[in-house]
Amino acid sequence: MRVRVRFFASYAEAFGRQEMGLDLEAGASVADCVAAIRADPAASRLPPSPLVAVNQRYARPETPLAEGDEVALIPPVAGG
Amino acid sequence: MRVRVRFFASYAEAFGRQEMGLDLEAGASVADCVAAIRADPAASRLPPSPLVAVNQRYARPETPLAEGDEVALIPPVAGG
Amino acid sequence: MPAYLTDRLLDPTALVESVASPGCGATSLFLGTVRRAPEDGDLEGIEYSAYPEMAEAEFERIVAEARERWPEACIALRHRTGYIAVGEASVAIAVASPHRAQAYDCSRYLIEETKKRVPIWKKERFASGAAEWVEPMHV
Amino acid sequence: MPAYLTDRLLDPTALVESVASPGCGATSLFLGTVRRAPEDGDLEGIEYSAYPEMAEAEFERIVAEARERWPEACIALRHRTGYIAVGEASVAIAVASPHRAQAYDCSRYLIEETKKRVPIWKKERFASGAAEWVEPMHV
Repeated sequence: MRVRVRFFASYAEAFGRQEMGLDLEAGASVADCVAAIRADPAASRLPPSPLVAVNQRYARPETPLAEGDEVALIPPVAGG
Repeated sequence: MRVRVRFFASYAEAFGRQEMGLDLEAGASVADCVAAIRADPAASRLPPSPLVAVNQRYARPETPLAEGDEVALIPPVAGG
Repeated sequence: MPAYLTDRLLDPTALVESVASPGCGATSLFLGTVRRAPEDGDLEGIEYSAYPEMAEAEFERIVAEARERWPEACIALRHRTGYIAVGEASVAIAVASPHRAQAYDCSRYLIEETKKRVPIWKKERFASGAAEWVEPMHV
Repeated sequence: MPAYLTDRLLDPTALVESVASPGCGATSLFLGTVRRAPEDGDLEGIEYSAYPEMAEAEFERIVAEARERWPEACIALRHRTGYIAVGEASVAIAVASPHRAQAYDCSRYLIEETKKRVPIWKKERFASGAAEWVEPMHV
């Protein structure tokens, strides 16, 4: 299945892009998706357990993904 | 000695005036002053221990007064 | 003067600007407005009166206490007197400080002490022509 | 909509008016402004960026939680994005409620949750041309 991965702020700078498509095995979890993203050398910028949102909502590492999901890597937030 | 007594809000309405002069014995306290004010029939409107300010500051019943002091009877405050 | 009585409309933006400075990252503005609750019937507004000399002296004491507890806070406090219609503000308190906890806590302190201590009184005015002194319970 | 992102200047008076109603006697307005502390050197401003779809979804969730805790509160929340100069407001939260405790507590809840959860990021811009991401400690 294919998911859309989005990068923001310092992560977008580190990865040199704002999004990418990623092919994962059926039944893959958020943790599997993050592991796949780590194949990119730019991923050294990521903390051990980056915050992840799936479809605009914070998700846990074990959350299962579905075809077409939007997976966002969320740098430490600093609003306000 | 003579003090100036001031009335405000509901007390001013009850006493029908905003101030009066009052002669007290030397060494009189706030409590003595309130007792003297109670000679006025309108004083039935006063609670048992009305709030009193002397020279724009809250004062206790035992506070001694001096010639020329401004003694104010303060109805329950309701600012804000 | 950081705190005083006024007979003018209170202006939120002007008050916020009056306490701003580059070192302050948080501003809290509190507005107390004349309210008509369902049980208030045809209340139209409130007439505020004060013992002005003492009210301003008490404001000064309250602001001095607040500054001792929150030395970095910039404070502006205004209390209207005279007739104030339902929906209009009777009191406005602006506090700016480097961080937000100070601004919230200092603002809360100022309004609580104002309500407890400052010699100001309210007379409710109703459309019927009736008028009633507000007698708080915390006597 | 009670809460959204905007690239416009935040207007305190307009925000306060947007939550007013005759039954509300208390309004709390919180403004978070871009601050230059002594240790910030020649900081000129901050560039705010967001994950807009999620930021607005998260704002909606936060406002829904606040309404559950303070059902009588009227809420308006605005967060600016883009470049914001020192002294200008980045976030504004207005809460009106019948009584003041609700207004203060609800406002505080909204700003604390916003800072913890809403996907917004800051890049500091210095007069020297330098730029730095703000990395909060609560990762």
